[in-house]
Amino acid sequence: MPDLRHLYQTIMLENAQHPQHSGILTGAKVKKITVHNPTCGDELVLSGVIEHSRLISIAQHSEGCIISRASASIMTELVLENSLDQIQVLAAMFVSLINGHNLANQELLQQAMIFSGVGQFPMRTKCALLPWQALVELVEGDKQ
Amino acid sequence: MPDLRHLYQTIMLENAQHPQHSGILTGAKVKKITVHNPTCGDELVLSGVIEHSRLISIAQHSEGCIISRASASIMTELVLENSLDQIQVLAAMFVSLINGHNLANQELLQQAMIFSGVGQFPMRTKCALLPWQALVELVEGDKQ
Amino acid sequence: MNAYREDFPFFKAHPDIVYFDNAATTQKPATVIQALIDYYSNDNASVHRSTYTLAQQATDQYEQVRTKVANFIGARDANQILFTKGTTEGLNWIAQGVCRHFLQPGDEIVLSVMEHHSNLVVWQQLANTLDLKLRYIKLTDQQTLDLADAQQKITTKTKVLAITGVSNVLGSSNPICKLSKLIHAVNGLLIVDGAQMVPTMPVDVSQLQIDCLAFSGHKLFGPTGIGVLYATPALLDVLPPAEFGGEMIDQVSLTTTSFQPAPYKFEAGTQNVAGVIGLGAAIDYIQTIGMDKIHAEEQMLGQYLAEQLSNITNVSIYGPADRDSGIVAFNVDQLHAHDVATFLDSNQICVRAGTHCAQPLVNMLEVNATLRASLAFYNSFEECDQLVTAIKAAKEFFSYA
Amino acid sequence: MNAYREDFPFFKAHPDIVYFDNAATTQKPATVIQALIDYYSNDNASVHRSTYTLAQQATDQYEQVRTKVANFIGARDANQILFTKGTTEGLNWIAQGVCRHFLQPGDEIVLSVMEHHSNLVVWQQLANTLDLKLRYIKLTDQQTLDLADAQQKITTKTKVLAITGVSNVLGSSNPICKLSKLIHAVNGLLIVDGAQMVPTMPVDVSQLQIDCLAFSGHKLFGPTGIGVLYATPALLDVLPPAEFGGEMIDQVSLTTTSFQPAPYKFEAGTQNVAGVIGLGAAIDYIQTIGMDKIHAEEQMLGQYLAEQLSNITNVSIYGPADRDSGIVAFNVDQLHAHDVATFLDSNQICVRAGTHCAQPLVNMLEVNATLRASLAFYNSFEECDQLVTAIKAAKEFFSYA
Ligand SMILES: Cc1ncc(COP(=O)(O)O)c(C=O)c1O
Ligand SMILES: Cc1ncc(COP(=O)(O)O)c(C=O)c1O
Repeated sequence: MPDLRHLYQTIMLENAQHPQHSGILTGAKVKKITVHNPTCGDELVLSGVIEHSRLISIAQHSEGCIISRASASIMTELVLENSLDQIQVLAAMFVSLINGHNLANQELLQQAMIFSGVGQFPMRTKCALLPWQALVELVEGDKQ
Repeated sequence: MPDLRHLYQTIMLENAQHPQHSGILTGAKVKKITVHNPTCGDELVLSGVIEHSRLISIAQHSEGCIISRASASIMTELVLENSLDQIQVLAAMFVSLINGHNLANQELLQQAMIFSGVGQFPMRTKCALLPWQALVELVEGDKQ
Repeated sequence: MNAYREDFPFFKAHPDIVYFDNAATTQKPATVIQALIDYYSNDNASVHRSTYTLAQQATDQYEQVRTKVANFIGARDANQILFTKGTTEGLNWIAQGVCRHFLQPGDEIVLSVMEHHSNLVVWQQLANTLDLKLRYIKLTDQQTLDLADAQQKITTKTKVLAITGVSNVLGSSNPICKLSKLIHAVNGLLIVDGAQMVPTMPVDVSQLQIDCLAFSGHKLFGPTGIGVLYATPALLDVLPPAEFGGEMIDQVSLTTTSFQPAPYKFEAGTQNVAGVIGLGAAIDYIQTIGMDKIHAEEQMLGQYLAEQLSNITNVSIYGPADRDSGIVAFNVDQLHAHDVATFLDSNQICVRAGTHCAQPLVNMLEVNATLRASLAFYNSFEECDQLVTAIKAAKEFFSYA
Repeated sequence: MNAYREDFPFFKAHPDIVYFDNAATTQKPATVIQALIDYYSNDNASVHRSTYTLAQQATDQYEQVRTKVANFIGARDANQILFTKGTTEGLNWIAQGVCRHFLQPGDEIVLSVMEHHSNLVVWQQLANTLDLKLRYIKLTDQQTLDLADAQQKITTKTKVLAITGVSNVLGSSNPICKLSKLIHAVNGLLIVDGAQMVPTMPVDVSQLQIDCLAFSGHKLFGPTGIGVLYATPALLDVLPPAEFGGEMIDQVSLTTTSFQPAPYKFEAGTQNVAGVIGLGAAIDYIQTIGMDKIHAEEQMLGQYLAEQLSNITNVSIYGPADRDSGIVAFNVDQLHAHDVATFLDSNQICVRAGTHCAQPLVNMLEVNATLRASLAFYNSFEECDQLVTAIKAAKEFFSYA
């Protein structure tokens, strides 16, 4: 079994403890997606506002493990103000990262690179991916 | 595997080839029972007339293997003119015989004793028992 | 170390693993594995259908296990034992059969809030389709079944009480004898989910007057893919088969079919013969120990573990204070069950984290998930201590953030 | 002797047995038995539900077999592969699902008269309950499927054609490709009973445009208690699960439930994990030989046996003259199949006698029962000769009366 310190890096623990963009947005323009992980009972509510194909506002409310909470926190910070096209690229890159592939432009993922160790814990990959799954659902309707 | 000559004795083969009491009785007083063996598709029609708790007439029509045909033939000859009480005793004895038990008054079974070898061929016991199963059904309604 | 461990090849292959996931599935003694090898190497032939000697021997072996199972659970007659794929299939068959053939719209079915999804979802689906009413027996403050509530919920409208013998989360056993009296007083059926009960304590269906009992081989130290459904002759006679196919048939024409009597009418198609043989070997094995002994060992282990865990600060334990099995669910405050489970895994300790296929119960405990250590008689006090040490280390590890 | 025989422990245990009952169940190569031993001795853990490493490895092994099965039958996606108890269960699930959710009273289902009870009784029962109409494709004088009759019976009213790929009595294969065009031309579903076809010839569901295919592991040199149901995504998306329980669930409350997507929504409760692993090993084994080779060998053996038997006076052979599998049904005039089978058994030859779970077909052949020798690639010409010699001896023995 790989070293746990490689999985649970300090930035991850910090983000889980002090999540960024925490909460649920309200308002007429807000889109809201709820996803969950049936094996562990975790739930995540992602809310955002999209205007002119750009994510102009986002918040996440995450009840889950360190990995999923940290992933939600880091993701929201990373994707805010991005265009929907950019978001889809990032989401695809993140999935590749978790699946253990080498990434060409890994700097684009910024802090989300700390999840590179999760692939070695296959039972936990769902946790890291859950917020991104919600994000893809959130932006999907608004892309042609 | 035990010797087949012990199973297929000459009397059995003769009875299968030239069955006694062959046919189907007709008439108002006739009771008719049809039984079959689902694994092999065999069918037996037993018809009889019971009066004053006595089997006064019987016939069998058997489509089946040597063992079941011979059993039907020998059974009908044995039980004709017997009282229903006697028939139930004989049926119980025959079941014991097939199950490999030692019988006290085995002479009562007369020729049916040739089925003593069938117990060593468990997959064939149903064949020998089929006519007796029909007989028990036939007499059951008439006994209090 | 526990001497029984020697009997299990899995523990030879993994001498250092602490296997605490026995409520999910148990390990298999060498005799069970050997029975499978022997069956496939020597005896494999078509059961019931063919007439040659080998097939007869396979059929005899198969039917002998039916008798063995009947004796094991105190059934009067081997023909009351049906072989299934597992608890889930058995409960589905009986729920479908009973709801579709005995119940009328408005009839009530009583369950408990601690049911596993296998004894909940099927009733829920049928209740919705057939307009039946589900009522749930609550828990007491001590997280035991609330018998006063049971008395309230079981009324003359109640046709079925379907309840687990032992909760796979709380680890507690339900008072089947008392419940049997309650439900039979209103002429209802008692259906028991024995998935966790049968492997941990002696069960006598005749004495407890259980109408149906379902359990799984793989949780009883036997093979996967085999289970048992026990039912009373009254039910088996009238319930129609759940599946149709070979072997269950009496006669078929292009337009009509008649069926064999139970148990055969329920066993459509070729059965899991090796699974049945392996289940027989599992029952032989546990009977060399004795269910009383197994129950005593597992109770003791469960009690010890619960006490040791409760001595750790900020650990919450679920279920009643008196343990009746080796199942202990718990949580570490502030830590998510999955993170702790990953930490334990890195220490070679296998426990389960999540909702344990009992989402309503876990929600009622007001958590998203719990950890669950489930011990079998082959586990040991030393292993409990290892878990306790590892939990303390986990607290340290994660607080270090 | 056939060199493949070496791979099968059963034949080491019984060097003199002529095993000609492969259509009922096949023997298992050592690699399949070893896969079971390895699984239970090293890898046994809860699949899908637990998060520790061992459970992950068991889950991976289990899911890899799904992919292996998909590749083996030419399915586009592993998620189209559901694990079942066997052919019978697969056909029951699909028949129940399709009839209850797609069909209207008056709709027609076309079967053939050569169907095994597993692909007949369930349709018959549903047709009676739901007021559907069953139509049967006849045989030609050569005892092959009557394609002209098929063209007549398959009309715009036909919603389903459910037919066996290879008859378990006649040994002939049906022209699935042509039938696929016929039924799809009227927008009906093609459901194929692959119990005998998949073990004897290459099958590509995508190329043949089969909508559903069911088969059994135990007839494919794999373990008992495991089978496969393949179906198109269109069907799997809309069909409801046949059973409810653990693992298939997305979310459950006391009153509602949502399900996982296919294949999981159909796999309720703990599955036959060891059975799946063993099935994977069986597919690995037969792929080292190749299905084309297996088909050629079995065709050749069937052809040889049929010719040798037909040279005996007073032996009737059923099925078409060109054999397409190792299955040869026959009778000896004046002798009952069961008596001959007992005689053969005393000569260590295992054949089946009876109606082979195909009573309508056997009645159509105007006999009560037949003998059936069913050969696999591990059988040999010498064994065929042994059977021929024994049949001659049987005639002698019984005529001696
Ligand atoms: C053509 C055919 N269909 C279906 C079945 C049923 O298979 P199983 O008994 O494995 O479910 C069989 C074998 O018995 C068969 O030969
Ligand atoms: C209480 C209870 N009921 C039912 C089941 C379902 O058993 P299986 O998955 O073997 O069908 C389980 C185990 O998962 C259980 O713990």
